[in-house]
Amino acid sequence: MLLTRQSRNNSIREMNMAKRVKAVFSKAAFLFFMLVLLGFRPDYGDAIVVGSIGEPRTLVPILASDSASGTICGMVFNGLVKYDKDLKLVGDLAERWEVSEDGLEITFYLRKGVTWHDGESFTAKDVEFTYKSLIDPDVRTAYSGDFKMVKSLEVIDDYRLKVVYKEAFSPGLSSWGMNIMPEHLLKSEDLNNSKFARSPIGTGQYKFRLWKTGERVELESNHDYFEGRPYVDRYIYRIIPDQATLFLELRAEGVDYIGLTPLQFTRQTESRFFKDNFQKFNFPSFGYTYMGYNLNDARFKDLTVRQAINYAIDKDEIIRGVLLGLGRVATGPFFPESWAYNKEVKAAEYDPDKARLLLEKAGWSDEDGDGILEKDGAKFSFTVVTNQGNEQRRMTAEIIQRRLKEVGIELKIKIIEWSAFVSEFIDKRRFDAVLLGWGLGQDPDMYDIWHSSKTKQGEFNFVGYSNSEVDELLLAGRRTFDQQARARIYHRVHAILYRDQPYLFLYVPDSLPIIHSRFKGIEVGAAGIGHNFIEWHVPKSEQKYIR
Amino acid sequence: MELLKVVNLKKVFPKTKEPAVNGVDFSILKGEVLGLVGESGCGKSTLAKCMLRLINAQEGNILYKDRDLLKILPKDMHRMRKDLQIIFQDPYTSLDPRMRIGDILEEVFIIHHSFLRGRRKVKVIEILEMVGLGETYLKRLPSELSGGERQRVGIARSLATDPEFIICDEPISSLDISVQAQILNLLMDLQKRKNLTYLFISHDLGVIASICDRVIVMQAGNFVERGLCEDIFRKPKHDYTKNLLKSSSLLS
Amino acid sequence: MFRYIFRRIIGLVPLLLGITIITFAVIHLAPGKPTDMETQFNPKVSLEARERIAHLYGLDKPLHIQYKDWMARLVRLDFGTSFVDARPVIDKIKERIPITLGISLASIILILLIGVPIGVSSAVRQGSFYDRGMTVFVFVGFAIPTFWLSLILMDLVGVRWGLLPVSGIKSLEFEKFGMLEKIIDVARHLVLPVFVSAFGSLAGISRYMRSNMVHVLKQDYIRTARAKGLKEKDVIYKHALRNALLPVVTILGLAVPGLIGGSVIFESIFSIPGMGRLFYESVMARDYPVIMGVLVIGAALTLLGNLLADVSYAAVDPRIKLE
Amino acid sequence: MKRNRNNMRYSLKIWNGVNKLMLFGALVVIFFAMVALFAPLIAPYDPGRIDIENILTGPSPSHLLGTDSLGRDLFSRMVYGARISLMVGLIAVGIAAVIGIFLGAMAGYYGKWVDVLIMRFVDIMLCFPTFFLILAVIALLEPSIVNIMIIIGVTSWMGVARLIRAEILSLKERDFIYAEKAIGASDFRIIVRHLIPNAMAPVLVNITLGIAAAILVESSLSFLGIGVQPPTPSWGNILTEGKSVMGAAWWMVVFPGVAIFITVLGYNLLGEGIREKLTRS
Amino acid sequence: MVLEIKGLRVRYGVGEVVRGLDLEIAKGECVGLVGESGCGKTTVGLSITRLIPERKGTISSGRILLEGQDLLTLDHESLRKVRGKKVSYVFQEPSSSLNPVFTIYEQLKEALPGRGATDDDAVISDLLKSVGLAKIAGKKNIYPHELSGGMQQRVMIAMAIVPRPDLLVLDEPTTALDVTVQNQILDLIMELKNKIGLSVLFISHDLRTIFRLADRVAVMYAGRIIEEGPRKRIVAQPGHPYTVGLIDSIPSFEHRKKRFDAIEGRAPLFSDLPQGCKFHPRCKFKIDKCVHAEPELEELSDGHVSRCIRAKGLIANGAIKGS
Repeated sequence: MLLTRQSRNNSIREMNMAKRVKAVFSKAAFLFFMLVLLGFRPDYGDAIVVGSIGEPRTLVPILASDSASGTICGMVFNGLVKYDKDLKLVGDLAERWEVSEDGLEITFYLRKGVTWHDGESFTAKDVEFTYKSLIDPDVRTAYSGDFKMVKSLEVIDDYRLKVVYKEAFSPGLSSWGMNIMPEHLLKSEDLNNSKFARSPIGTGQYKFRLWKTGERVELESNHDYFEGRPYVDRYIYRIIPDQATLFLELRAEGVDYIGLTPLQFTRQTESRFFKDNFQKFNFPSFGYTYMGYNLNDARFKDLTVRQAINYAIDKDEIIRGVLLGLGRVATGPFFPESWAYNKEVKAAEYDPDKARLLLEKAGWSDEDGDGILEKDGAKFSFTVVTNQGNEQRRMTAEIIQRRLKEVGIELKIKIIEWSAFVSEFIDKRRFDAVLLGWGLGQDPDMYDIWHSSKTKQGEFNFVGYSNSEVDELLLAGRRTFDQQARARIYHRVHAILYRDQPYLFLYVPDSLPIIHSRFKGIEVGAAGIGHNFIEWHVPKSEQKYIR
Repeated sequence: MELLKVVNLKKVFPKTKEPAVNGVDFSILKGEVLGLVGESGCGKSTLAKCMLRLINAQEGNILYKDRDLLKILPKDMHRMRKDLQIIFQDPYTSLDPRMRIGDILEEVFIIHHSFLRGRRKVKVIEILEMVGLGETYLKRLPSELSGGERQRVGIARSLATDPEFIICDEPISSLDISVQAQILNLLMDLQKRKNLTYLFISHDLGVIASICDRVIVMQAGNFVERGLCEDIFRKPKHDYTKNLLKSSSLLS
Repeated sequence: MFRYIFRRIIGLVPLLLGITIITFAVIHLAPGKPTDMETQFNPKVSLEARERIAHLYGLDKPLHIQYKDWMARLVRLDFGTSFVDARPVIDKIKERIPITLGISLASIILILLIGVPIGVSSAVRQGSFYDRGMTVFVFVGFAIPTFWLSLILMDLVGVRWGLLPVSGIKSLEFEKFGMLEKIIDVARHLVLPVFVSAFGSLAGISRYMRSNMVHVLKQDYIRTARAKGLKEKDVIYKHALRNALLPVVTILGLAVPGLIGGSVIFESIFSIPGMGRLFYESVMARDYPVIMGVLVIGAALTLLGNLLADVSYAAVDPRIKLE
Repeated sequence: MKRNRNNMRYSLKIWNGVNKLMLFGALVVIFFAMVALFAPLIAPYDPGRIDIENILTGPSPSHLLGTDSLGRDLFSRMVYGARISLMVGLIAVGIAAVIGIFLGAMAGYYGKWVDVLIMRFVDIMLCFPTFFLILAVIALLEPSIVNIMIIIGVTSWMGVARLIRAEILSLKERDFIYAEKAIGASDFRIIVRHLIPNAMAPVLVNITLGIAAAILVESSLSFLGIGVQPPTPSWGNILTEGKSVMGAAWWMVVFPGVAIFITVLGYNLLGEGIREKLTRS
Repeated sequence: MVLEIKGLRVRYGVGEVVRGLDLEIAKGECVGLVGESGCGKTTVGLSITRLIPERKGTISSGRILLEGQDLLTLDHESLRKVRGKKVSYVFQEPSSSLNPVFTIYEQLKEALPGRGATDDDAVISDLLKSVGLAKIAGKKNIYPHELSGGMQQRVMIAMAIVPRPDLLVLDEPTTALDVTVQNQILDLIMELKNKIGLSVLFISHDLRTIFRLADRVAVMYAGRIIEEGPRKRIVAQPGHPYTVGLIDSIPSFEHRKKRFDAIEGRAPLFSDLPQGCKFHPRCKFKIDKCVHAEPELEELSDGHVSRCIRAKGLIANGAIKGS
């Protein structure tokens, strides 16, 4: 549950490159299947050049808060658990785990025979060290939140450990997707500024090779990875800060894998050149865009006004205009493919007349005939604020502006540089409405955004939403581990939120990756295409970068 | 009767070490034409500019109408300036190249708030005619005038406030000989008609001899000799004056 | 001479101090805090966590204390560590200077090699068709928006014709190249950026050179030289050119800050890890230590550049004595 | 009267000798000024009218220059953009000129510590990369058009200040300034009516070139996302928007780019022509 | 005859500055060409070796014979051989006639006829001694700005006489100097002329210096010579009202005049010349005939001619007489 900008939260990337979700089939079954299909084992070799506009900040996983660092850490490290193709939690460094009846204890059984890239073996001490670093106040990590709920962590033996929580905390399980760090290398290091940040040693499928600041980060395949050696020998993360240049490099085949904009996807990659040399995918991304109202503002306190606005805005038009059709209408703060998403909640049809009716019922009428509604003297004119550098949000605001004008509401647009926007407008609640987006994690827990206690300055319920039933449900959702029970809870939350309209939910944009056609074995799952990166391979004849 | 007295006037420019004007004393009598002669760089012009407080002197005082011009307040000085005027040497830089002749002259009346707007135009034409120019010059720019004509405008400007005393700082040095003669005649006529007092500065002994009563010879910031023209030119005492006379006399 | 230089350098210190104070004040007054980048609304980061991080950076201390700490470290040439990736500021800058310096130097040399001759030849043939043609040519360079030209060239030369790499400064196989191949590779990457930056500043130097030359050719000593019966070639390229070239020396001095300033625009377009981008990204991230580091170095170089311009002018023009 | 006639003939002779480049420059400047002035009359559509049906359509009879990524008519946006871009140029340079002339005149006329203080301040201002000043101020005040103009103005006055100071240092030794003092003119009058008008010639050249530069700066700021903010159109932000659709919509890149190029070229040639005229007279 | 100028016409943008001028200079003779500013005298001097800047003016017709060779028909290369060898110049402004960035030694070396002769140093130091600059004779690193106006002019004279030219053209050599220094320079010129037997064309607006130096005097007005003759004759009995007016305007302290018999009006503009005798609008003795046609030069006595139809009459009845 993150506010997107260009980057997302620690685990999932908007551009879906490498995901840490691994194939659900057991290793042997998969190989057998491939052998039958191709009659031989896929070839090793070649390199994949991933193009991105962001430069990673640090490769110490618990400090990596930007998307670029997260992607690379995902390749170099493993967590205890991970999400599979269908968004189900499966074991990674942990073979399996048991949760006590009262949900207070989780015991992890670690995989044996796993080694760090420097040959040291992976043990529970590494997990304990990672946990200690996460809760250490002097470490500049942003992920300490979930681990504060842990009462104690006990190493039973090298391959078993037990985590005891202060109270039942179901999101806790997914928090153990956090990358585990090598205790033998970092125990005496000051994590905030250690050399490790630029030359990490992990357990993951790729080993770190080099980092040329501002140019590229290069990883090479880990031949003794516990899930088998990845087919692609080298993973090159190339930094190209300008969108236009990135696309030029794609056309010049200087990069193999980038995320396309809707326009590039629909208009600029339909040529023969792209058809022959590239393959395109589109699937819902982990995030949604919304317009949040400042609920302390008298005008937006009134639910009928919010519902009127919901009817006044044609979300399909926005998707056709801004996303060129590559996205779907959002009806709530949940990932559409996730089990927590309530399919019964239907988006309201675009109905400006009903909107005008509702506005009249709410006491707004155009007294002076200037096309803008008034109520006891005050004009219905408000300003929506959004951050700079995001084309899609700017265009969305301009379309909303036009639609609201037709129902008599004047909307002004104000665009602010990111950092100033966060500290001067969001934190200080100095806004009528904001146009932003939240990134979604795999776990549906959204306590920090919707719980009424989270409205202090700098906290995320900045719209000031409070609904006692939702508060209850959110707490309940955190306490039970049973997915069916949690699903029922979050479906109910979804329905209430759509009825209450604290946000004008707008759209869930599609992720639009494009990959060079020489890479075979790419598979689209619920969580995108990153989950089986280890199976991607390039036939010998088509290999481009030979060692 | 003594019109103006200069006492121990001293001026040092920051850059050069020795003083440009090294503590000189002299006085000017009403109605006379006092000559000041010396080679370029001897401090003649600097002395002139100090006397009218166009540049600030380090020491000394200028006594005029029993006031010391160097010490009085700027607004009093403003009123005194009406009576004391100056004409400059280079006709090409003494007039603002951007302004029409009429405006240059009208500037004086504007600054001293003399005459109402309508009257000023007539007054400007009057002083133009006084220096031998006419109404046709009102709309012209300095670049359209000859050297002589420009110098006449300079003279007209100095007459605008009906002054009592005018410093002529090498008024004719950069003019052709025939034009020099015209301007000298004009200055002499004006002196008689308006009973003006002149301090006439020049490096040309011939000119000084022609129009001045008394003369001071200046060298490197100091006065080396002074007296009536006849005495100085016939029996020069100081050898610098002798050298000056020898150089210019050979030419005749 | 050296006494003058020494005195001027002493004079720079208060100026530099003034700059650091102004910079410190401006960036701290600017809204937005470095911790924003760190957390950017990650729900896992509670408010209290963000205060803790702010404390770690020492941001909660009053401004003047922060400035004092910073100055104390500056004296020991320790610019502190970046908020963004905790690396020493010096390393982050040292990493970037060579590439920006390289491009700037290459561009300045190109500008001088082309700009000065254009200026001189236009002055000698003043008013001719050639003169007018050159005027238009150099102004075309100045008038085209940098990133517009860059994108068109990259698309044309890089993608369509495939003659030159599109962006970046090294190709992926760089490590495997021999010495000579490495040089050629970097050179091929820099052809477009250097051309674009040089083409843009051609107007400045050639117009300046032309007006100098026109002025010098009107001087009396040129007529004397002709009267002496010297060949026209000597009159122009010996007597006139030396006088006209004098002021060019000051331009070199004033171009010093540009050497490491870099331009964020064409560095972003050509994905060059230069000082321009570093500076832009650190200002956006409110990475105070890096901003201060780049600015102080930039300011010091600018002041030294001015001094260098004055001293070199005095060295070249005998009439000027450094008092 | 005879003398006036030949002056007339003399000036006529100058006119047809004027170099054609300056003529071209003047024509371009006037043309775009007209376009900017009569924008509402020229623009066929409201620049803000969104039309989702025909997004990024090429030049067609109904849309002379095609449409942008929100289906808005590019021709109308370019026309209104002309008004914004030129306004940014003119006002920014105006501000720079006023500050520059005032400080330059003070430094040049009064000298001593006034001169040292002002010139040191100029040195300090020159130490900051212009872009940083612009960004710092933008971060303080949001990037509205007025702020952009102020910012570009406030960070580009140093050139004019130095020019004016140099001119006044040489002018104030001229005799006609002493003459003004002799007739009792006040310092203020001397500076405003005599020194500055005579020092304006080179400044005028600097101003025309400054307008061209300001238009380019605005387009660079838009590139970095801190220029004139949408939905207000400016050539800079239209070009930047064009950059991101370059492959699919050539007209979104070509027309704004050419407009900026021609205008900046025009101002430069005009400025150069004026400089040539001044040095020759 | 060293120099013969026949029917010289020179056109400047605005009109004909020299309107048919004939002048002869015999071997070892010093001819003074006098006229007020703007009468075209400098143009005559410059046109001898075609030093008039092309853009400013062009020689429309006439012939300039140096030792019988017409300089106007020479191609550029051979004309160059004449400049600084057979004809050399000394101009008015010494301060700007020397190249500020080259040493005196270098600029003198350039003027030496046999370039590269071994004993350059000796030749140059003798040269400097011969013009009264013994003090700096040996030094090689002296720049023009280190010398006074008088010394700079001496260097120019040295530079002009070193090739032993057939003709030395002096254009207002002393106007920019102080009276005392003026004297020394004039003495130096007289001494060198006699010692080397130079033929000299001395151009000035100041009658006093002309009368002191010139053997014969030619008075120019509005682009043509209006009177010419031996100095003694003209001083004793001027043959043209303009010359008389000039002589009367000379202020001298020997015989002081309270008022001058000045010439009224101002010199005519070339773009707007009056009909007939160009002086008639300012002439006291004007009659109708003067307005119709411009008179030719008429012989008054051997070698003394005047372009005034009433000359003989006015002399006869004593209307115009010497001072």
